Amino acid sequence: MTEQFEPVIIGFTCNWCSYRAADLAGTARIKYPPNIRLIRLMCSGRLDPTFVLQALASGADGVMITGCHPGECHYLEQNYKAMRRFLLLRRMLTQMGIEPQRVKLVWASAAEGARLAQEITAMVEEVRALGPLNWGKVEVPAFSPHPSSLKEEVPA
Amino acid sequence: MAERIGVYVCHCGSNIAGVVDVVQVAQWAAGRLKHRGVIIARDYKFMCSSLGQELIEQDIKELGLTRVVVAACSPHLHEQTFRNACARAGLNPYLCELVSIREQVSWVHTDKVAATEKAKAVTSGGVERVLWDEPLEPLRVPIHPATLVVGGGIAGIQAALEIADGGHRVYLVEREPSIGGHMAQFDKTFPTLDCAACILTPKMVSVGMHPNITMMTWSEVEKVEGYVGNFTVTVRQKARCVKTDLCTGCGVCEEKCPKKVVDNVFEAGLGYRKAIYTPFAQAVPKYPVIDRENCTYFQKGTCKACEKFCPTGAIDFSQQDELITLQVGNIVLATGFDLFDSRRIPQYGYGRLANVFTSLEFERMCNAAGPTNGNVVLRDGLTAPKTVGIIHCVGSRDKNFNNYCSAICCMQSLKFAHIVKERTGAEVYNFYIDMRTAAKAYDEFDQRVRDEGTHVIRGRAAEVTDAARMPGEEGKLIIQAEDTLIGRQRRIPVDMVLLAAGLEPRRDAKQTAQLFGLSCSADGWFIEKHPKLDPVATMTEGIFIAGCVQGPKDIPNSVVQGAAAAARVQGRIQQKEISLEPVRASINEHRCSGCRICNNLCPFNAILFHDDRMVSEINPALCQGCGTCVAACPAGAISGTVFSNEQILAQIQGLLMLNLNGGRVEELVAA
Amino acid sequence: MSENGSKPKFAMYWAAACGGCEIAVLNIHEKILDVDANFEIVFWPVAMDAKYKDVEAMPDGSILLTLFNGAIRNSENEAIARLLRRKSQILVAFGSCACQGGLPSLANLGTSQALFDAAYDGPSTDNPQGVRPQPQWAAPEGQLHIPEFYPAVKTLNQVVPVDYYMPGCPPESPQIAAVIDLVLQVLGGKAALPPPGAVIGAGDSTVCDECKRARNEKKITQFVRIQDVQPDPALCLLEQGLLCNGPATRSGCGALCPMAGALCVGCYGPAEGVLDYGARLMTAVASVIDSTNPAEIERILDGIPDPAGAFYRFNMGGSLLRAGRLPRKSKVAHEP
Amino acid sequence: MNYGYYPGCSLERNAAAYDVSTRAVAAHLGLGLDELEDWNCCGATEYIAINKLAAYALIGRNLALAQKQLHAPGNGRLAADGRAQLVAPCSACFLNLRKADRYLQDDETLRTATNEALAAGGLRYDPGTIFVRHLLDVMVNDVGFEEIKRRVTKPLTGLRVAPYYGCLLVRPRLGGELSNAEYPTELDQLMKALGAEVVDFPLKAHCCGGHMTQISAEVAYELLRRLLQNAADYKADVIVTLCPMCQLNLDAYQSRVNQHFGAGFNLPILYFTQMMGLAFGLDEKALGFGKEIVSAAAALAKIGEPPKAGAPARRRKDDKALPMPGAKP
Amino acid sequence: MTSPIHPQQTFLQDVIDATPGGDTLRTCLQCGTCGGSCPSGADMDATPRRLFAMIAAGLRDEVLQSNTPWYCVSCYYCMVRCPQEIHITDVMYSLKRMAIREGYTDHDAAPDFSQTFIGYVERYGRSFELGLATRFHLAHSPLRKVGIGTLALDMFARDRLALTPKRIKDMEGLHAILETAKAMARKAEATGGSKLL
Ligand SMILES: Cc1cc2nc3c(=O)[nH]c(=O)nc-3n(C[C@H](O)[C@H](O)[C@H](O)COP(=O)(O)OP(=O)(O)OC[C@H]3O[C@@H](n4cnc5c(N)ncnc54)[C@H](O)[C@@H]3O)c2cc1C
Ligand SMILES: Cc1cc2nc3c(=O)[nH]c(=O)nc-3n(C[C@H](O)[C@H](O)[C@H](O)COP(=O)(O)OP(=O)(O)OC[C@H]3O[C@@H](n4cnc5c(N)ncnc54)[C@H](O)[C@@H]3O)c2cc1C
Ligand code: SF4
Ligand code: SF4
Ligand code: SF4
Ligand code: SF4
Ligand code: SF4
Ligand code: SF4
Ligand code: SF4
Ligand code: SF4
Repeated sequence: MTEQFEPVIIGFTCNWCSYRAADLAGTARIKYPPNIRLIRLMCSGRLDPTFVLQALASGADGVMITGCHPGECHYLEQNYKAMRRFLLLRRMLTQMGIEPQRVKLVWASAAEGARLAQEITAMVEEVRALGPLNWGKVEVPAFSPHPSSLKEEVPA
Repeated sequence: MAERIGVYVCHCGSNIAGVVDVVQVAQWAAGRLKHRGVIIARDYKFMCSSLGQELIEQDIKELGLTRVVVAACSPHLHEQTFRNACARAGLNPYLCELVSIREQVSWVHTDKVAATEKAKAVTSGGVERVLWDEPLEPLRVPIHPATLVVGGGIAGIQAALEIADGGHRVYLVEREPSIGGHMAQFDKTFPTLDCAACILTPKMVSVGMHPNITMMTWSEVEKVEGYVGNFTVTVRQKARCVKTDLCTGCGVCEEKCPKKVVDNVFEAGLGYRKAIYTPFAQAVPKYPVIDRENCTYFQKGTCKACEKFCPTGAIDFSQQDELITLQVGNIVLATGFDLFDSRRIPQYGYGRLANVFTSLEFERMCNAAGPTNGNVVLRDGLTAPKTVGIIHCVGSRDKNFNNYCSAICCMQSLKFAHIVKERTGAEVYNFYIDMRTAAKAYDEFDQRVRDEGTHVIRGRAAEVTDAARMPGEEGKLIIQAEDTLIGRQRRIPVDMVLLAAGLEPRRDAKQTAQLFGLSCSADGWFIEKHPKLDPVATMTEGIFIAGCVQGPKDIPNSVVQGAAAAARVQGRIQQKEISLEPVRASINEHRCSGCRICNNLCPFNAILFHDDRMVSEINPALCQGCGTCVAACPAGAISGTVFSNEQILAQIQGLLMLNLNGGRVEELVAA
Repeated sequence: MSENGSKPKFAMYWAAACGGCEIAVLNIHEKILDVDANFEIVFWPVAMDAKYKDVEAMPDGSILLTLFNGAIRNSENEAIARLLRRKSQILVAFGSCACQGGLPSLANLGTSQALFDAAYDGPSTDNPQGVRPQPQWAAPEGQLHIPEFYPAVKTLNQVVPVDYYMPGCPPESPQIAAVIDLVLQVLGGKAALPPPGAVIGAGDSTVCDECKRARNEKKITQFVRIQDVQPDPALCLLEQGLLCNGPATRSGCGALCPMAGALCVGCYGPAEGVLDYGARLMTAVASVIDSTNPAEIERILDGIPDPAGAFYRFNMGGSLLRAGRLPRKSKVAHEP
Repeated sequence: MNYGYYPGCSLERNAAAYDVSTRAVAAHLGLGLDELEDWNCCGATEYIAINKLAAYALIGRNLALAQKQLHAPGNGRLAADGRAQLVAPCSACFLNLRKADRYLQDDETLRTATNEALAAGGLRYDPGTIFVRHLLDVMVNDVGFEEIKRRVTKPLTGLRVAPYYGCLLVRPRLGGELSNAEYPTELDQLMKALGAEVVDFPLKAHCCGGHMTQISAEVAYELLRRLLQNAADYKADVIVTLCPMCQLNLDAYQSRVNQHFGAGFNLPILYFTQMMGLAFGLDEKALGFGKEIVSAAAALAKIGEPPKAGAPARRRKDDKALPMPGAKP
Repeated sequence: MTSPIHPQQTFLQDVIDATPGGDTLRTCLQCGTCGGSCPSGADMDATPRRLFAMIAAGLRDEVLQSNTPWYCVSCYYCMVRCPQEIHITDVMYSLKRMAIREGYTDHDAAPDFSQTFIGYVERYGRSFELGLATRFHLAHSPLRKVGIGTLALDMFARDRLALTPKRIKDMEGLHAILETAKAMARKAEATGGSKLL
């Protein structure tokens, strides 16, 4: 085991801006910690809050949502919708005991590879400081078997 | 059906293999992801090479792969390559996923162990996702052969002529009474100093006479519906109050009209026109229009002098605006630029100090057909200046205004220096930050103007004032600046100041963008599909941009873009149909509750609501696949191809390696 | 299906719930006679006397149909759920609490400690000794046990596999009657059972589908509370800034609440295929907020003082974050 | 309307005329000015040149006192946005207070450190809680020209006024200054509202030399000469100012400028509040007249005189002149 | 003969750190708007623009010896006109502080004026014009005190010059605040926390 807690962060990126920013960070060999794993969406507007909940519920310690800067959306204005959802989601997550630092919204244009890398680095640090998503607090009930196992348990 | 997945891990020479243990990743995938359907996992030096692609093709054929995951570079680079390879081997190309372990792993991480672990996770994410990929076909859309060109400046003219010469119908919509745009206002054009009218007029005439061009001046686009290949455009033809079939263009009306108006458009505020007018002598078309806002008859109910004197009875005060509907397959936007408003920089005194002029005012002044017949004079209309200062970068390269370089104003200022010298023999001082003359024969022009004795001072003018401080300054305008090459302040008394105001997006650029469903950059210039490799296409299929609407540029580049846009349009028309990426959303009517949440979320108006059935529907040709509506539908009635819920949720789980736990999310969480 | 001529056996159980589900079943009028005529009721504590040990004594799988209502709040609920699962061929999660945790699962937003504090130390409680429930208690008469209180409310399928889900708080009587009809038809060989895991007794669109209120493109500039306004009786409530849960709630109830001028509260749970009810409702509502200015959006959002409560009222138990979850169907990659 | 009031050191003695006229005019207009208790010097432009942190702490003390006093429960001095408004008549004080508030907001290190220092005096300041405003801004934007016009009983007809803004009220642009950093017009409009004839003073926002009179007199005299010369060129009777430093430099050093350049400027320098009081018909003694070194008596005597020359000749019909930008036909 | 430049690498960073919003200094275009705008530009031995080039080149000595910051009258013209939105005036203040700290200024009157001014502020909590004028002028231009004297007389005559300084009530509190601030600054200097300097 490593002594240091290594968080896992799922990043949602927009195909036109932040995914390209990540490409650019790569091309420019800008370094950032390997704790983030990216998923490409067509737009930050595609971001369904369910994805965030699913990632957190599935073991991610943080989620970074990224998109074009306001006013620069490739699809004109969809990032504003992402922003609205994010602002409401953040309120809801706080009530659910999830620290707001674990879910971030970052605007990064295709040119901002360095900025994206910087944001990732900062977020990894922050989440590392918070420690693992505290499921103790969340009180997850015990596991329930998969419905496909019905066959075995229910006599014919 | 059992899926048979092939995983291919690329070394990219040492680009990936130098950091990620690619062999280990492939072995791991073959072993640990076997239960997810991975039947073969290979690593290879260069997956994108023809040998690498053949490897995949061979496996598809021989091992009967049903899905393919390539772990290599960014999908933006080679997604198409690997999809094509799959297609060649008979596998639907959309059953192939390319995940990035180069840009997102080996190039950005240094810890080899961690990078290898991440590469595994990324691959696992790809495998989970590919399981949910669906076989898709590109959408095919027929192309209507007619084209709409909006804006009759040099860029629009060029585009229209090229397309029309290719044998296709063009509708050219221009807001002003005549085509010509800014270029028609100039006297001479750099760097060769040809007369603008001499080179532009023949082109304008060609447009006017071209059998394939329907010219619609004094018109504006009101509505754009439909999508690439099949746009329905509504154009408002403003009432000219002149019957064009009767008017001979004799100009008597204009002469007799008693109402004089400052012409803020064509004469840039430096001259007058009448209430009935053609903006300039070579205007195309030649028919005048009545400017109702200023016409005495329309404002006060009496006058009608024009009607009285018109020899052909062409005046018709009762004309109304007309709405015309056009059917076109492609659109070229060439609406150009506006000049930066120099009043925004009060220290240069424009609008307060009479003898400070903007560049466009000066263009009109030195134009032989302009308000001063080409005489370079002060605001009094009589006195020739003995000293003239030209200030570069007005409103450009300045974070307080526009941060960009307007690209043409250095050359334009040098042109002014030349013209002033030529016409008046005055001493000329150009104040510049950097002399930007980077195009063919441009720097030579700079040298020529210096050779003619123009003084160039490297330093941005700090202010223009009429407050004399030293002897010799009384009654003059004083330009104060630091001559940065000697590091001293200088005050140059001049008679006339010319401001090289920058180029700005049209004041209504945002509305125009909205009308056509395009995006503007933060500055307001329309965004091209790719700044280097696709500068005239836009993200909206079927809509192209040319000229200054895309960013500041000179005439040669505007012409190049007009021609390039035309070439793109003609290619489309020739193909007769285009295929579009099948990234689309669709609504399951059965599930849709008609809640109308999604209805105003689509910026492309792709979602329509059927009142009768109370369900919403997506027009696949308008949908651009952003997925916003998919993410919003509370009933889960909307799904999207290529980025479906299942694909993304599965990828999340794959990235978190939950597939290794037999789907038992909670166990991992509890751990 | 019935074995050697005897009537198939029927059971119903009431776990952490209010009892409304039981009443709803009794409320199916003459249909209840069909139940009695066609089934042998072996276990239904609210209607007849029976002991757990009687059920334990039954052979496994001997009960044909069990309607289980209520969420799993304590160890007793879970034990009976397991017991009935073993004994039943068809186990139906009956009502919101069994399906999605129902109202009781809102408790999952806080800790057990906080719940006890509220219940045993609240302003309306007189408890001078500060007595708290103890799972075990040594009384002079001997050791006493009460069921163990779980830290979180679970849905039925979080403790045992469930065959069918029948949502509603309670499920609407006509829907119950229809389900009973279906089972009878299946028994008579005239119909087939729906696929396992299906939701029965409900529609597969959402409440808006059944709601007759007129609606327009949605643009919300403020949220209001229903007690503070006089809503337009014919217009979509959500459009009027009222947080109606209809868009995200499975249809089947006939849009009773919105048609009566009340807000849909979401008792029928998520629509088909939806992973997390609250997230879907929330994303829909957030999407149509009519502002692009963060400060303005925040101001509008201030109109929803308790988002988690508002979006998950009946569905917290089934949420991704605050309880167990319906495991996602995993795409089978290869045949085992 | 009620405001916190920070007079600043100058207004205590050297610019007493500004202080008394401000108080008189404010009382007349019903503006409540609630002087900050135990305020200290803002440090002018000097402290910041020696010790940054101490300078911010010095200014911070005033802001902290203002926060304490103006945010005290029930004093009713909060604006709609929850900030309390603190008015400073001196441009240097205004800028120091405004800038400190802004930079403390922007710079976390500085904010923390400043508050650490303030804590030693039992104080703390939360940037953004005090909205620092200049007196002219309040007059123009809160009271408004309409109200001011309504109050005028003795219009300043016939008096040619050069409105002089100086630097620190119009620049730098930290938000909330006057309309324009180069060519502001608020004071012009105010003087017009009082009935004065306002000259379009090109150097209206140029520098008076600030502390340069103390450091390099020659440099300072030249800056002052430019202003005086320009005002004289435009035939101004008085220069109206809104800053004690500007007033002092132009007034007290005018004779030295004359000496130095062999010039004969004789331009009285008055505060805009004095002009307001005059036009409102307030008692002249209560407005601090007579404290100016260059006497204003002769200039003020002109008030009420009919304008000398007739209207300027109309343009000839055949005028060749080109239209001025923005001109109507 | 001037010697070739030996750049002092950290100088630019030091100036940036000392200036609120100082980062922009790196982006100076050398356009000269500041130098052209400056009312005392003609009397400075380097225009602000030139000074910034010197800072970038690391000419610490020359910059800190320059009279430029001391001739800055805080008119902020440069700052509002600078196309790169550089906080020029604030840079001037930073340079003054650096010059004083690093002992570059004994030749100049300006720092002494600032010092004398704040001496009174620190002592009384308010400025004291008469004291300032006499002390400062006695020290720097005793010959001119006659001239200043007539000015002072004019002021006296109109009751515009106080004979005794005003003192604030909580002098103790102010003293504690300023001493704490100064102590922190000294500590920052010792430990190199230049953002506070
Ligand atoms: C003072 C000055 C001097 C210059 N000198 C030179 C030079 O010497 N050499 C050189 O190479 N370049 C020069 N340029 C640059 C040159 O002007 C541009 O490169 C060129 O005009 C760009 O052409 P355009 O067609 O893109 O735009 P424009 O010329 O602006 O034409 C756009 C047209 O679209 C119309 N329009 C706008 N909006 C709408 C709408 N919504 N609907 C319908 N129609 C609309 C306008 O009326 C106009 O006719 C100069 C620029 C300036 C400002
Ligand atoms: C060091 C450098 C860096 C640059 N960086 C950038 C940059 O970052 N961004 C940017 O936008 N631009 C950049 N440029 C400019 C860019 O390289 C050119 O704009 C671009 O390459 C021009 O493309 P081309 O097709 O006209 O010419 P070329 O790239 O020169 O291609 C001409 C082709 O024709 C072939 N050829 C030549 N003669 C014959 C013949 N007789 N028969 C058959 N084939 C022939 C040549 O072999 C060659 O393949 C850079 C240029 C240089 C020198
Ligand atoms: S919003 Fe997009 S998110 Fe949509 S295109 Fe823009 S960033 Fe990308
Ligand atoms: S409208 Fe009549 S007068 Fe005017 S140009 Fe046409 S024909 Fe001539
Ligand atoms: S009616 Fe109008 S356009 Fe015609 S002459 Fe009169 S003013 Fe001119
Ligand atoms: S082209 Fe020249 S004048 Fe125009 S903005 Fe660029 S540098 Fe300045
Ligand atoms: S996916 Fe985007 S573009 Fe397509 S219909 Fe939905 S909102 Fe419109
Ligand atoms: S949001 Fe979904 S349910 Fe509502 S109208 Fe749109 S598609 Fe139908
Ligand atoms: S004005 Fe700004 S950019 Fe220009 S030289 Fe001065 S500091 Fe540099
Ligand atoms: S603020 Fe200082 S440096 Fe800037 S222009 Fe004014 S005097 Fe010059």
